[in-house]
Amino acid sequence: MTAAETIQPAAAPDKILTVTNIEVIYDHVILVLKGVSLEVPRGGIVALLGGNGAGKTTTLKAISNLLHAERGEVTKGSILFEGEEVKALSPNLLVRRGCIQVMEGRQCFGHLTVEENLLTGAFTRRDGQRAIKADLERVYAYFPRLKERRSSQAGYTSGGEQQMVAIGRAMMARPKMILLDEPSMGLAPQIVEEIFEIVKMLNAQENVSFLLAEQNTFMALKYATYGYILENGRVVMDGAAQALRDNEDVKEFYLGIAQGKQKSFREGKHYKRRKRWLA
Amino acid sequence: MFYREAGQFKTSYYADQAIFPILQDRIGVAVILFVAFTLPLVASDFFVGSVMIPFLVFSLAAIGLNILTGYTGLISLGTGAFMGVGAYACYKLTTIFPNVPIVVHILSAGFFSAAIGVIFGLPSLRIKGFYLAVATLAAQFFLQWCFVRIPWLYNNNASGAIEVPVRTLMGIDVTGANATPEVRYYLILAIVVGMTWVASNLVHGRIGRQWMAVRDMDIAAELIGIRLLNTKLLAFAVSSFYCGVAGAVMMFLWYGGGEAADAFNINQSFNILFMVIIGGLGSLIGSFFGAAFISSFPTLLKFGLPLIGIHIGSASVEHLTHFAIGALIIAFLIVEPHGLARLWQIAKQKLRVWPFPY
Amino acid sequence: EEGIYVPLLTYRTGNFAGSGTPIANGMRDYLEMLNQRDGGIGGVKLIIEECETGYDTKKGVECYESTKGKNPVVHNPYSTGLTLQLIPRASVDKIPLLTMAYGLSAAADGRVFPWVFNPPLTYWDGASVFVRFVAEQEGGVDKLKGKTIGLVHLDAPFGREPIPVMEDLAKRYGFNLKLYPVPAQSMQDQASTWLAIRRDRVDWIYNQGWGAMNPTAVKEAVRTNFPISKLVGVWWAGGDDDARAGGPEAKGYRTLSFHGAGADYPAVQDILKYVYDRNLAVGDRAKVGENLYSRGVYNSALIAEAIRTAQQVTGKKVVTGEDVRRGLESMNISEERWKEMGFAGFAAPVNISCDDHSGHNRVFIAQWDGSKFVRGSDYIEPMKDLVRPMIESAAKDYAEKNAGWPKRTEACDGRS
Amino acid sequence: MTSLDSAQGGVFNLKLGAGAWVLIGFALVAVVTALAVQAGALTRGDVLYAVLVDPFVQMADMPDLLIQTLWDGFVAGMLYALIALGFVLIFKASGVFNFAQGIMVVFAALTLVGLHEFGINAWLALLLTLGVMLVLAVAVERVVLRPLVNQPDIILFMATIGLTYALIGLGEFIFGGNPKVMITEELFLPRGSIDLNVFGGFVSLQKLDIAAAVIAFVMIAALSLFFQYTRIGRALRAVADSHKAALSVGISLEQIWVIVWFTAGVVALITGIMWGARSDVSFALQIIALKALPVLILGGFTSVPGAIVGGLIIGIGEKVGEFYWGPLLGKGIEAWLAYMIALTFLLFRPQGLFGEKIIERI
Amino acid sequence: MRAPSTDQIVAGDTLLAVERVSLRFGGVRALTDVSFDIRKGEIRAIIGPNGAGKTSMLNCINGFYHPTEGRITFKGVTRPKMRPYEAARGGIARTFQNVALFKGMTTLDNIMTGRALKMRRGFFWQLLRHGPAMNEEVEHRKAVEEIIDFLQIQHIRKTPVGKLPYGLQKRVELGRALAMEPELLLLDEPMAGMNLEEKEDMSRFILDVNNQFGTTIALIEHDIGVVMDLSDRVVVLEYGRKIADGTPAEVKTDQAVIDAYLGVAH
Ligand SMILES: Nc1ncnc2c1ncn2[C@@H]1O[C@H](COP(=O)(O)OP(=O)(O)OP(=O)(O)O)[C@@H](O)[C@H]1O
Ligand SMILES: Nc1ncnc2c1ncn2[C@@H]1O[C@H](COP(=O)(O)OP(=O)(O)OP(=O)(O)O)[C@@H](O)[C@H]1O
Ligand SMILES: [Mg+2]
Ligand SMILES: [Mg+2]
Repeated sequence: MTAAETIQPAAAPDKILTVTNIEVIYDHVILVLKGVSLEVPRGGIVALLGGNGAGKTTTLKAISNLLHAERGEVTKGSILFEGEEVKALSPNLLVRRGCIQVMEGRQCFGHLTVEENLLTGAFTRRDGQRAIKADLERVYAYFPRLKERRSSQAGYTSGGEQQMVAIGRAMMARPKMILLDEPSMGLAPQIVEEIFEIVKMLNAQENVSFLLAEQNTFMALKYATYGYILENGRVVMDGAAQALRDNEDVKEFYLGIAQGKQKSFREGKHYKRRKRWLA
Repeated sequence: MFYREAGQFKTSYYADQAIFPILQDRIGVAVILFVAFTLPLVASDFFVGSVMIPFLVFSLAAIGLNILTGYTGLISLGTGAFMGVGAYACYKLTTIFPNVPIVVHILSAGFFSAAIGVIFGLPSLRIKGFYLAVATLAAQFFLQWCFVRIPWLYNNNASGAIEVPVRTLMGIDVTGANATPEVRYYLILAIVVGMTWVASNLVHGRIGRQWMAVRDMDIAAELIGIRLLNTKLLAFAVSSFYCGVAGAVMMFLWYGGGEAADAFNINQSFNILFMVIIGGLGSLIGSFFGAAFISSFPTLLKFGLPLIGIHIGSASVEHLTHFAIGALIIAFLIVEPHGLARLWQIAKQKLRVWPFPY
Repeated sequence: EEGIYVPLLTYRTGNFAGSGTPIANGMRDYLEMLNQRDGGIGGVKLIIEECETGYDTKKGVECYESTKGKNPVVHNPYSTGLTLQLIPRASVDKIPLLTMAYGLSAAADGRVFPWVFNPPLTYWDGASVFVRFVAEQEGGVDKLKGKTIGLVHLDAPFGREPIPVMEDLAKRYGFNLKLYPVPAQSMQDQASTWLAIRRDRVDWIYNQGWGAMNPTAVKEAVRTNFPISKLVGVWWAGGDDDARAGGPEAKGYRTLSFHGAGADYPAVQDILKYVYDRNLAVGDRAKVGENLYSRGVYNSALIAEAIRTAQQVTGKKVVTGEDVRRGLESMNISEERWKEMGFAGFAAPVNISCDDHSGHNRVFIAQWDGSKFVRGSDYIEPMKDLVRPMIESAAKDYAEKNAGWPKRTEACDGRS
Repeated sequence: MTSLDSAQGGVFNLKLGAGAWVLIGFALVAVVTALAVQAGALTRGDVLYAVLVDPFVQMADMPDLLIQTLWDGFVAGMLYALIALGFVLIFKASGVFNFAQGIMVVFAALTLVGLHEFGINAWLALLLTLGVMLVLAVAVERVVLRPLVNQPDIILFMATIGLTYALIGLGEFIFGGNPKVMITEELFLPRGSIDLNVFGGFVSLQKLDIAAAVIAFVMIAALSLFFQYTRIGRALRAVADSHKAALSVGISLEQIWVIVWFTAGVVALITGIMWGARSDVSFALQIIALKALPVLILGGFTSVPGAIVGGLIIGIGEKVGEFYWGPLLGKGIEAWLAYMIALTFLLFRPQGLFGEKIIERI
Repeated sequence: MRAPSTDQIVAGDTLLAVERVSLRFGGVRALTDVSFDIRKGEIRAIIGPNGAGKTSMLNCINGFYHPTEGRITFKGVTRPKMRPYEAARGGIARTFQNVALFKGMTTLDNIMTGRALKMRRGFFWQLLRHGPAMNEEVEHRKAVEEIIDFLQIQHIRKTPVGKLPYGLQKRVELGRALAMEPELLLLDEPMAGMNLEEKEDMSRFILDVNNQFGTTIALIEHDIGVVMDLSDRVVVLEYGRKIADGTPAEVKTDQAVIDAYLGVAH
């Protein structure tokens, strides 16, 4: 961790997000992130991979400044969003600046209807009812299922429907950057495809940058331009998506491709072969 | 450095099931008990009688409520009334069976409030959260009304109050004006220690787990085969039992009689709830911390200030105390929302990794 | 340096501060005045210490315990609840309880309660006085027949005190008695109570209330067009704030009282001179002489007189609780004595004897003239013949119920 | 179509359920008694008669009293509703059960009267008091809520208790404990009463009560519209559902909370004035706040209209109950009647009449 | 730990039969006229697009919802208004889509709670927590420790589950279900939010549970790979209707399924 890194943001203005060597502690005692650094170029799609408890969610929360709501805090390092220190911004300012997070595990407003949920997404927007209406329709176009359930309370919708609501809600804010936490979780395959397509479109058409924490490595690396792999709180590997996809370890442990062919879950011998980059 | 499990390997599940697995903890408990039992030898009557005794009584009640609110997640504002039931039951018992030792009466009084508690616990199957809290207010006010309106409860005394008769235990006065604070203190201490032990047995065993399961996610609990009604009612019964005993102890060993209907009013219920929350929901030690904070702290502040030479009008002291308590409550919650007990744990945890930050 | 320690259990905070504060001021100021003017009593300084009870029994007991050690000569619990707690302890700690016109009526029986004093009269006396007064107004006891008399009372032991007497008298004089309990929670909302009063066509009302209950009662009476002058409060319902709350229509509101109000009495003037002019007061000068303030003064006057009598009886200067108990028992404040004390016409003579610790002394009716309470009647004798037997039986009952209640051993000094 | 509509959809079919039950119950009782009286099975002096017949006979005999009772109940209900409203606002908007509402009422009223006693013009005092309430709101947000964001309800509840203590200490310290008389004339609140002669008797309506009722009604109407149909209103409800999620979509909790606590403060002030005018302004007034709780659960913590409906049911229920059935139990049943009424309703609808349904979904 | 012996039903014949079940919530039709069966000892997958009614189906099976029409027969008995705890007693355990653990309790306690049904010692012994009560406690503790080892969650034995990462929570939840030693185990998306490695492990667990203890399993999962590899037979729901039922191979090639669910053919 040299000075170079801390100067870097200035040096690299095309980065929309720069995380430099952050440490996160929960409850004053549990050290979870042990120096994570990553960058998201403007208009890029970056994947954040890693096993359970690796610290993906924590990283995203640190970025969107939601940690204090969990009694966690960033103790070291800096996070710059468009060259601005995130610590200085309250979550809602951050959203105004155009950085919004879709939280893990479908955090919907259970008592609000699906439509109201989507509308809350537009809370920070100032560009008038018409624009908002238009976006609402756009979201419905992406997720027709939501249109059907628009007037029922989100709490009663199915797991997947809630996931769609969460994503749609974020889109309603017309952000510059979206932090997606496990978007594919609990979604039917073709919806997963759709969602990643949507990501791609937003990225292509509206130049929205993405940082997505994903377990579905295959999808993530298929759509991302760059990837980081997190293991218990440290970045253990990063590189262009292509490079990662071709990496043997990644192939075996994240893509499940052994000797070039997809292997069956039945064959999975006993679970002793877990490999770690660092013990 | 000195506080850690390191090197203390649990050789059997029995050992691991122990409530204080760590040696240092066991030592700590022993020390506390020792202090508690030797205290009267050094402390003044005032301290024993007006600080320690109330502290113990409220701790007992707090444990009771904690079982209901902290472990089973049912908020109750009827605690005061349930204590009252205990007190009146004990009073009737002493008049009906004058020759049975008072301790027996005090303990059996608990069963009556347990019964009442179960009755008022019935709605808890349908009603949840704050709704239940307010529903229990019905119990509070209805019972309070009964305490005033049923003269039979207070033996038709002209004063309408519980008049505590003199009772002795092994030739020593334990109730009445001649009972010294020390004697009463020891008696209460014995009761509290015993009942705390039992409580910790309950909450660490199967029943405790079922309570907590209901608290954390009642649907899931039912889906793994726990019957909600039984579990909740059991919680109500046990909780009210503790409160009832606390009430009886309060009237007979602390107050020594008086206007019970007034002593067990809604404020009492609130105070005890405060103790439980501030102390730490779902923690037995928490109940003690809470009681100490809400009950003893103001007293010490009030009578302590003059001792350290701060003299302000008696009223201003009261205002100050109020303000200080309020501020402290908020401060504590901000530092650690899960109450003093958790604060204590974290302290221990830090101690465990000491001297390293984490 | 040596002195006589007089703790004052007062409440200037909590829900009853409204009535507690003026009393506290009155009590404190008078004693302070004695210190300033005469250097205490019989040349011994009074050590005055207030302890805040907030009208809460727990805190009250704390106060008692904390002051107990400094050998106080007398205790004024100023709350019925607290009194009931302290009664058993008084005889053990050898500290007399002066519960001035409150507390346990039965305690008036000095043969059972040597350590408890409730002069100048008990709630039972009060109720009887009220009935006498009504009879007087209606023109004779025979006129009471068929009348409807209501008892509006706080739904607590304190409030229920007058019930036995009233019932007895109802039988005796053939008026019909209606009870209107007011639960503590709805002290400030007595709509249904007063509607019921309207339904029952009540002629006279006796209000055994305290704290926030009183102003509300007055207001409701006004609101429901109840003839305000037929609403008579027990002496604790005689706060100026209570009446003031009713606005102009409250003019004519009556309350029992056993002392005058106002600042004209020489002693009160001295208070202004020696306490207020020297900025030793906590209270507000304007409120000096209000009814409840005067009540506090009266209470302190009794304390002072008890101490003085004690000094006479024992010949000691620095008296103890035991001495003051004797002092109280042989206390006899005559007209002249009141005069000497600078209270000419302030209150009726007070006699206490070893048997009779309340004295069933006379009281009068004070009436609200729109700005202050003025005397509204002559002194009226309580019905001692009725009350005394009740007290004795109640006392006996108490002693029996509290198994092992000590027999009176304290000697009686008789009349000095 | 908004969530309330859908919730109400639920409300109505369920409430019909409850309502139907109640109606059937009454009908049965009525029929049975009627028969019994006919058959002479029920005669004067007999318990059932006293319970089932006599009260209604009384109502018929003295209709003016009945009307008066209903009116008193109505007014009381409105005033309860006002206090409840304070709770609802805050609960709805932040999921906080604001124990301090009662003391805020006292505090506001005391400030108003206290300032006036310091010789400040009544209306100026009113403005200043509003200022004080604003300051309070901001302080609460800064000191209490912000650090406790996303904590369990019970913790926030406890925090508001801390607030209560602090406010009591502060208030008594500044204004002293002695009761004060509410400045009604200065605020041009009507005094006196209108006496209507009806059915040979009279019904007296306090002008003040009328004013109170009107004000309460207007406020509640306004607020419920605000909650339902504005962007802020939606945000408020979102916050109540999940602080975390609300943060993540960029709703500014700070702003929301200040708004809502200030509104609650204003409501508290009005409540304080009204109650103060009925009895007097002292800390004893906080006892009244307890009466708002049954109203609250009856209407549902989260529903503004619920507050008013609950208020009316409780107010009228308890007054009528006390007046006609109270004597059977030696009066004073008002002390618990309200809570029992609320409890019975809850057994039909655990979330109150208009409360949002507790979502149970696995 | 063995599944309780159910002599009347042997591997292969029907353990649970769902007949023409429909479920409505006001306007929403969560399930319409669905019928299928689960044979003892098999792994039965239920798949379908989001909102198809899979979870609702499970909820009906263990009595959390009650079908508006149709009936569900378990071990030959039909209980129309079965309460969830009765289902549990009957030997049905499950895990939940949105993890439903007891957040305040440690992993150990969570799994121990799963034994609630099996622990018999009465209130009195619980008061003492010595002698019989303690023995029982320890004996069940042993069983639980087996499960813990089996699932490889020793390291988080004493951690409050609320703080565990999602994946581990799912595993603990499975442990809790296993602790009930059920005959029929309902798994609702056990592998959501796991990476491949963990999915492999989880598959391994499921297979082992199935082989070693002969537990019958109903599995909801969106990862087709997993479903196809693990399950013996698959039901496919869409909009609350059954659109296909058969072996993975059959289902995979079923056009309706491909259109409705798989999108691109795998
Ligand atoms: N509120 C919290 N308090 C304490 N520890 C926490 C908290 N939240 C997460 N942790 C711990 O931080 C570590 C990282 O958790 P995190 O949720 O970031 O992992 P993750 O990569 O998102 O895992 P998953 O893929 O399962 O979501 C975990 O070990 C977890 O136990
Ligand atoms: N309690 C309920 N009240 C109202 N609607 C409900 C309820 N439970 C489920 N639904 C509706 O029924 C439909 C089926 O829901 P279910 O959860 O079974 O879908 P699912 O197949 O599990 O979808 P997913 O794969 O996303 O979990 C959904 O549209 C949902 O909104
Ligand atoms: Mg995560
Ligand atoms: Mg599902």
